[in-house]
Amino acid sequence: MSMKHQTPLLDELEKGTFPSFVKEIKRAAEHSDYAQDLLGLLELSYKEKVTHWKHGGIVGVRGYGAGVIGRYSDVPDQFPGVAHFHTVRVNQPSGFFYTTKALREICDIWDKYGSGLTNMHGSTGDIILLGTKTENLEPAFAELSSRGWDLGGSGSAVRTPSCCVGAARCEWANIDTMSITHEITQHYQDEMHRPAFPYKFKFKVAGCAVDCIASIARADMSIIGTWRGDIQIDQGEVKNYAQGGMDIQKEIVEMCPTECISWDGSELKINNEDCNRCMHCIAKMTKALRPGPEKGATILLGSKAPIVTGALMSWVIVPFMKMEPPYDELFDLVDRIWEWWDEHGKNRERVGELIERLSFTRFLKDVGLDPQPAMVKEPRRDPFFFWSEEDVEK
Amino acid sequence: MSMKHQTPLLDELEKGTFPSFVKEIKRAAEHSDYAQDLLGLLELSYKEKVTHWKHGGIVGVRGYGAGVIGRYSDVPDQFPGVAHFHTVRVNQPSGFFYTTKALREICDIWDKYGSGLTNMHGSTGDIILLGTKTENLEPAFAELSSRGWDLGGSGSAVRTPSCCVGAARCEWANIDTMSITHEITQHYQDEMHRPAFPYKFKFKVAGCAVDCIASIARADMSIIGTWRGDIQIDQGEVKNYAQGGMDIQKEIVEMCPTECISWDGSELKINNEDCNRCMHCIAKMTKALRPGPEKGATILLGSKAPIVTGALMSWVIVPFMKMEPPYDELFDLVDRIWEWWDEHGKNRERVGELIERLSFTRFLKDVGLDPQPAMVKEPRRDPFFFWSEEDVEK
Amino acid sequence: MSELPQRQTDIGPPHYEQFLPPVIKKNYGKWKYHEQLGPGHMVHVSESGDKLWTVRVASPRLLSTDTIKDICDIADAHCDGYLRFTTRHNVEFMVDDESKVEPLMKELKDKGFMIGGIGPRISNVVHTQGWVHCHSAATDASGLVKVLMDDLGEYFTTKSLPNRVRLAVACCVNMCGAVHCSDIALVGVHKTPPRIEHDKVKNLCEIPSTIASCPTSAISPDPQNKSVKIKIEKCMYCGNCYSVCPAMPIADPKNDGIAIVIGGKVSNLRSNPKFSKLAVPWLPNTPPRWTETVAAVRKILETYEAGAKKHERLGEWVERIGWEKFFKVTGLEFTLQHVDDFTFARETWRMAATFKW
Amino acid sequence: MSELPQRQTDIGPPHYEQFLPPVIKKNYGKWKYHEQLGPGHMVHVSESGDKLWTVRVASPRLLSTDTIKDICDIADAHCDGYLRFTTRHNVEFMVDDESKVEPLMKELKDKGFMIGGIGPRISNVVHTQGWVHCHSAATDASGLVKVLMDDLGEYFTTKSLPNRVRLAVACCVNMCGAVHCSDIALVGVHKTPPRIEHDKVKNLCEIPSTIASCPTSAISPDPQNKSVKIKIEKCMYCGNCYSVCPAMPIADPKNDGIAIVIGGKVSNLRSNPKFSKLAVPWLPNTPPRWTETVAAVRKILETYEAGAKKHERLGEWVERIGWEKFFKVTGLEFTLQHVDDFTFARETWRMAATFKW
Ligand code: SRM
Ligand code: SRM
Ligand code: SRM
Ligand code: SRM
Ligand code: SF4
Ligand code: SF4
Ligand code: SF4
Ligand code: SF4
Ligand code: SF4
Ligand code: SF4
Ligand code: SF4
Ligand code: SF4
Repeated sequence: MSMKHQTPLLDELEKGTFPSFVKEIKRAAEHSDYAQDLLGLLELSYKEKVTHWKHGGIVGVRGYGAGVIGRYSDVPDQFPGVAHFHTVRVNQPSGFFYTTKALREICDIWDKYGSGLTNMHGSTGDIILLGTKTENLEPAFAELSSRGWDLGGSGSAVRTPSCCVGAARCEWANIDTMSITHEITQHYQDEMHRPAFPYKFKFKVAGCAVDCIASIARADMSIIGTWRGDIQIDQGEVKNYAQGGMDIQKEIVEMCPTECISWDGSELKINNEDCNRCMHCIAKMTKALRPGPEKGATILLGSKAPIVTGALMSWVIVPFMKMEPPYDELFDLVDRIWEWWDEHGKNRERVGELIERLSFTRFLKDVGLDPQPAMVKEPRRDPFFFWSEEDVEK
Repeated sequence: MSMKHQTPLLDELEKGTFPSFVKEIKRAAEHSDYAQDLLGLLELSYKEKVTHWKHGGIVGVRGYGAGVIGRYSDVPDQFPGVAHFHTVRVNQPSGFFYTTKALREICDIWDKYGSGLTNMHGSTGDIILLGTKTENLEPAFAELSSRGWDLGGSGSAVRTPSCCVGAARCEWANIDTMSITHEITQHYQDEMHRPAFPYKFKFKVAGCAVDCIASIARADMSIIGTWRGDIQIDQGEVKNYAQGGMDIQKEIVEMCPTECISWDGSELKINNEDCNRCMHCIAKMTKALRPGPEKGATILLGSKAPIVTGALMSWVIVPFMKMEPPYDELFDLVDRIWEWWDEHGKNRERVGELIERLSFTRFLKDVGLDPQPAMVKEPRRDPFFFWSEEDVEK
Repeated sequence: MSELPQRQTDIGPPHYEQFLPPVIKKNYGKWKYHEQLGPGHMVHVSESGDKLWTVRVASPRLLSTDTIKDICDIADAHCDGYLRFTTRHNVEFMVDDESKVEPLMKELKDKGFMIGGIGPRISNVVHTQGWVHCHSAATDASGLVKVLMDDLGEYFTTKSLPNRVRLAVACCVNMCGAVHCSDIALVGVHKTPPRIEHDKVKNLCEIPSTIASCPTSAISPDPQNKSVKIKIEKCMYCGNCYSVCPAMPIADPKNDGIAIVIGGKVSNLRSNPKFSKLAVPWLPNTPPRWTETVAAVRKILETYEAGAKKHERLGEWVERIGWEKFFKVTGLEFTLQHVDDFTFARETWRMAATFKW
Repeated sequence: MSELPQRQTDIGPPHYEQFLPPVIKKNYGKWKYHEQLGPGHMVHVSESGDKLWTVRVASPRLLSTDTIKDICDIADAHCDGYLRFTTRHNVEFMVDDESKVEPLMKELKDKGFMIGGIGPRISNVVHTQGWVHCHSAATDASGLVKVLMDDLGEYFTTKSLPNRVRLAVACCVNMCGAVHCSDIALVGVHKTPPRIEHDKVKNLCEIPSTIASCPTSAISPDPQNKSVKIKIEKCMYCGNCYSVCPAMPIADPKNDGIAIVIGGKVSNLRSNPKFSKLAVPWLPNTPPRWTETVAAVRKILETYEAGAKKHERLGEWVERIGWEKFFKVTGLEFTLQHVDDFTFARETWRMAATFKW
């Protein structure tokens, strides 16, 4: 197919060394009307410096309230191929591993029912199938689901959980991120597909405090692997690093945030009581140092983007939880949190915002978590605090 | 005089090594009825664990709205000597220096017209003459003022400015704290004696960032001396410190917050461009290091105690101001700030709280101060900000 | 369309196990250490002695099925039909024998793939939909990523930096990317308030939730018009009202632009995770190649590269030298917009007499 | 009372110059360095070669005119009739010749004055009125100072610490002392809400400002009683309503108590000035000797003394080891009250995966 629209501005983005998304759209346009008109519409945006999409309407597949982002152009007459241009969010497998067979199958379905364009992956983690019309949603879903694929989350629902590669290819994974993510996803299928929350709820799971999935910034619940017990040291390997040119004093000792490492040129010592498990020394000397023996996760709550009162990062609500299937302790906690959020949350209020509004102490009390210093960077400043009936002498 | 009241609890506080305030009251009680009944009333408080003072009424000296804290007992029948027990705040001389002659004069006046009890000094800085009755206020004031003393501030007024000892006895004073304090006090006599502000306004002046007057915590305007230019080093004296047993690496180099000092055992080097003038190195090696040549002050605004929305420390509003008599630039700035506070402040709203409510950017714009990075620890996080008409293309 | 297969619901994603290369399945949870072998390849070594080589290539994330199939061809030829994507949208090819690495890398190079992104360098840019798919976009995302990475490509393929520098792009302040905790991030911003289309508000918008959507309480009811009104001097153009009420469009081609925020991180290494902070409040929105924005990012990056200690993240460097120094060494202007006046502003004021000249 | 002299107004305080000892007047602004000679005396040396010796003694601050006159006697005998007070209420005697130091110190000791407070030790306690003069006091101030300093006196007169430890006492949360930025401070707190005396509210209180005084918006109008009402679960017993409206007494002998806040500082040395943070939310109010409170302060102080590096202030030590460790090493209990739920609470939550076990 030759290109339907002139795209002098977009063509500028075929130049340069980084792979070009314009080339991708043009490749799809070879066989897709959607892609042809997407080029035209996008060129118009580049020219006018304004989006040409309208607010999405409610579209989806039967029985689900989530998984499809409705999208309509505001210039449908000019670009009928993208008059509808809905996105289908397909729940990725944990860890983003694929066989080529599986990927090809998805591609074939999308060539047949959609634009032939994707995002691998969306920021939340889904396989984003980019652009189709309303009537294709059901058949596309039938083809996908019959081959074992399901939709991810959207709207006021559990959003598609995602995780770092973890135990599959990383020596630092303290928890089985892929298993946990899979089990959470399976456990909350209903909550993912049928939005019934005050707002969205995201899970992200990282195997350690390196947080390669950015869970602390982007998940209402961030599950981050950690350990108790002493960092394991292989002194021989430490020496190898030193001989290999690493300046252990500068790069390790002086960069340890808790000043708990010492190195006398032949032995590396760690005062584990003072270690806060930041992962710096381990990451820099992976052959020599390994996380301690007792594995589990720190559970953090609340992160989100800035709207409405400012960005939040998740903060500690459970310092240490064992993480073994069937993960009942986790699910039980999540259920208690949701119940509380459900009861008190306003429309479009994330759980972190609710806690900000009602107070962390109230949350801890209501959800039944014991206050611990690990939950705060520092205690309150101003001596204004509440007491309960039982604290008061009558 | 023998003691009128039994004070078994207070007597416990005559024991121990630290000078006893109970002994002081008892000494005064030798010749003062106020002090006699104060002992009784205080013993009652110690017994009942509750204060026996009522909210003060409006009492004062003619023509002034400030300088006297009215105080009445809630058990006047039991302790008639302290039925009235008003405090007179006498404005201390800058730096708290006295001649014995002057002090004796004040003591004599207070023996005559008051309880014979004082606080040397109040937290704000005043000489506190503790306790007299309403009818003694005028005569006490006549005696004091005729001898060159005036009252300090109270209520919604300028409060008695105070300062560290500064140039009088300190090698680090970058500004003449005592002169500045005296001139501010004289300049704003009317604003101090006749409350007309939304709330109190305090000045405190420190000669350097050591801040021996705690200005950054306790003054609506904190004036803190500082310098531009290089710290002056006497390398010989540095060596003397080293020889005297100072571990320069540990105590100085590693404690410099900006990591701008180095020491090779014979020469101390400071990268002055990176120095933030924290005063640590100078304070610890006063013979070897001296502040740089160009002297002035950083002006900070806003500190106060926690009521209502939480404690504030003052923050930078003018990074550097020359400080030479007649201090016109300072007075001009203060006038602009007060005008703005006066226009926008609510009743009982400190200037720091007002800025918190209306925003620092609004304050800067309205008062005519240019934004500078020195005013903030860090720029804003969330990209939510305002533009003016002139920034926008029509 | 022919016969459709039987749809299923609530089955969730396929189990990941079926997608794991055999060497991974065997050594799952047994990895001992890894070594970085180059800007785009590394090896992981298992307790069992097994090894896994990974080669990483850049992806524009917006992929045609054709390109995905090309990728699959390579994985079929070299990796027994397995591959993965990273959390930053790169593609990873994995092999279980050292001899397979060179041929794999050769084919990838020959086919024009950009190998790199591992270790202390720039990896792919986390980003969002932009004009490709979102009604809310103040700028495009894919285009910005492209021009940024065209300029900074050498930091992906070869050059190293003191530490990783994570870039992100979000097309509006909803920030679907990881902008708020990135080393350097771009975000599309507005500079003018929404326009209220009173006739449409009635039908399209729920008034109470529209009012509640405004972070600054700038919106109030306008009963006369059965609509809302905006107190213009309170509006800081976040567009959240437009998210909730389509009758309040805020896009303004002349004044929409790009803000740069910097110094964020999510890892816990050394220092705690950090929010990004404002470096440049507004640059003009200049597709297709946004030269002003690209230049500003490069300037910040190079100043970091020159000034930071080994292992120091960008935000760690800035905090060490201080923000006042950051503005000095980068030459970026400090404006009224940099001074926080949002919810937690107070915590950003300099409550200390210490700063650098 | 006899003839009164002519009153004057708005003359301000006397000029300080007339109160300066000649050696100070001569060397004003010319001091070069100082040396600490002991826990309570030091010498300042001028560019001119002149020297000034200072001897510092403790004062209870609440002084009778008799004691002031005693002090004057000493200053007359040794210091040519000059003396000063410090910003922390100590008394300083100054002499211009080394030979005068010993006799001065001897007389001070003989008369029972406590010499000390200079350098890295505990100096006097900044404090407030308490039951001696204030209607707002939840506890006494002078008494607490006395029992604290009786216990810790050796840190004033002899023993040194890693750095200065600034103590403060405030009898209510108005915090007229420097409590909010002190190394260790006590503050009188309430634990029960105010009681509203409806009949008095009418006459004594302005309703709108009473309502506005409440930090948590717990107070609302009660039109029926021409008074106000309090939403009890919102009240955190700050007593600010009582400051504004005398008809809302909050004192409660059974439940008023003492909170300990720690780790604040005002100096800029090394680290920025810091707010104090809550260490102990409540200890019983037990005059006359408040043994629980004294014991808790000593515990905190001794743990600091044992753990801090030289020159480290208490707050710097706590921040280095981390608050979780602080609670561990002191054995103090961490309670719900420690978790901030006031205005800027969010900034105190642990937004990181790093903490110590
Ligand atoms: C597709 C995706 C961006 C992408 O290109 O990757 C996306 C796209 C949209 N996001 Fe998002 N968000 C996407 C990940 C995120 C993330 C990142 C994450 O999940 O890790 C965030 C930040 C974290 C967070 O949740 O706060 C994010 C924060 C938002 C927000 C702000 C929410 C807030 O509470 O502050 C909105 C606004 C809203 O919900 O109305 C939003 C709203 C939207 C909407 C639905 C627009 C809207 O206002 O209705 C966008 C649809 C665009 C379209 O037409 O396709 N999106 N959104 C991401 C989802 C793909 C996937 O399922 O994998
Ligand atoms: C593949 C991936 C996980 C995945 O499930 O996909 C991954 C994999 C590894 N990361 Fe990561 N990280 C991955 C995203 C991240 C993220 C998340 C993000 O960028 O959104 C972060 C947090 C960034 C941040 O803090 O803002 C991240 C911060 C790190 C760090 C910490 C760097 C630091 O000092 O702050 C290390 C440790 C190191 O290398 O010293 C690390 C180390 C590693 C190691 C060495 C772990 C291991 O032993 O296998 C892996 C090597 C690859 C490499 O050097 O890139 N990885 N890594 C992700 C690759 C993304 C990409 O394509 O570039
Ligand atoms: C006399 C006095 C000033 C005055 O005008 O009265 C004063 C005088 C000196 N101070 Fe101070 N400071 C005085 C209150 C303060 C205060 C204010 C306060 O406590 O409310 C502070 C701030 C405390 C804080 O940060 O919370 C203060 C923090 C310092 C420091 C900083 C210590 C630190 O490392 O944080 C030094 C420097 C040093 O010694 O290294 C210092 C050093 C000094 C020097 C050495 C300055 C000099 O060269 O003369 C003086 C020696 C006396 C000494 O060692 O106590 N002075 N000093 C005050 C004595 C009060 C008292 O009776 O104890
Ligand atoms: C006498 C003194 C305490 C002392 O024993 O030294 C004092 C005593 C009172 N202060 Fe204060 N304040 C005194 C210094 C302070 C300071 C410290 C300072 O000025 O350096 C502060 C903290 C800094 C600040 O200004 O925020 C302070 C913060 C307060 C507050 C809280 C104000 C706020 O905005 O948060 C109040 C409450 C009020 O204004 O209603 C207050 C109110 C009071 C009142 C008037 C009680 C009241 O609610 O009406 C007290 C009268 C007690 C009495 O009967 O004598 N006092 N007050 C201090 C003044 C002596 C002097 O003039 O030298
Ligand atoms: S988060 Fe930790 S476990 Fe997961 S991939 Fe990164 S380094 Fe490995
Ligand atoms: S993990 Fe972090 S805190 Fe612990 S020893 Fe290593 S560098 Fe130090
Ligand atoms: S604040 Fe500075 S100038 Fe003033 S007394 Fe303290 S050290 Fe000296
Ligand atoms: S004054 Fe402070 S910042 Fe400057 S060199 Fe000395 S210790 Fe370093
Ligand atoms: S960042 Fe804004 S414009 Fe971009 S995809 Fe998300 S909601 Fe849409
Ligand atoms: S753009 Fe944002 S600030 Fe402006 S009116 Fe809309 S919601 Fe309020
Ligand atoms: S702290 Fe409270 S009780 Fe004590 S003097 Fe100040 S206002 Fe009165
Ligand atoms: S005590 Fe404080 S919180 Fe309670 S009602 Fe009064 S002002 Fe409000």
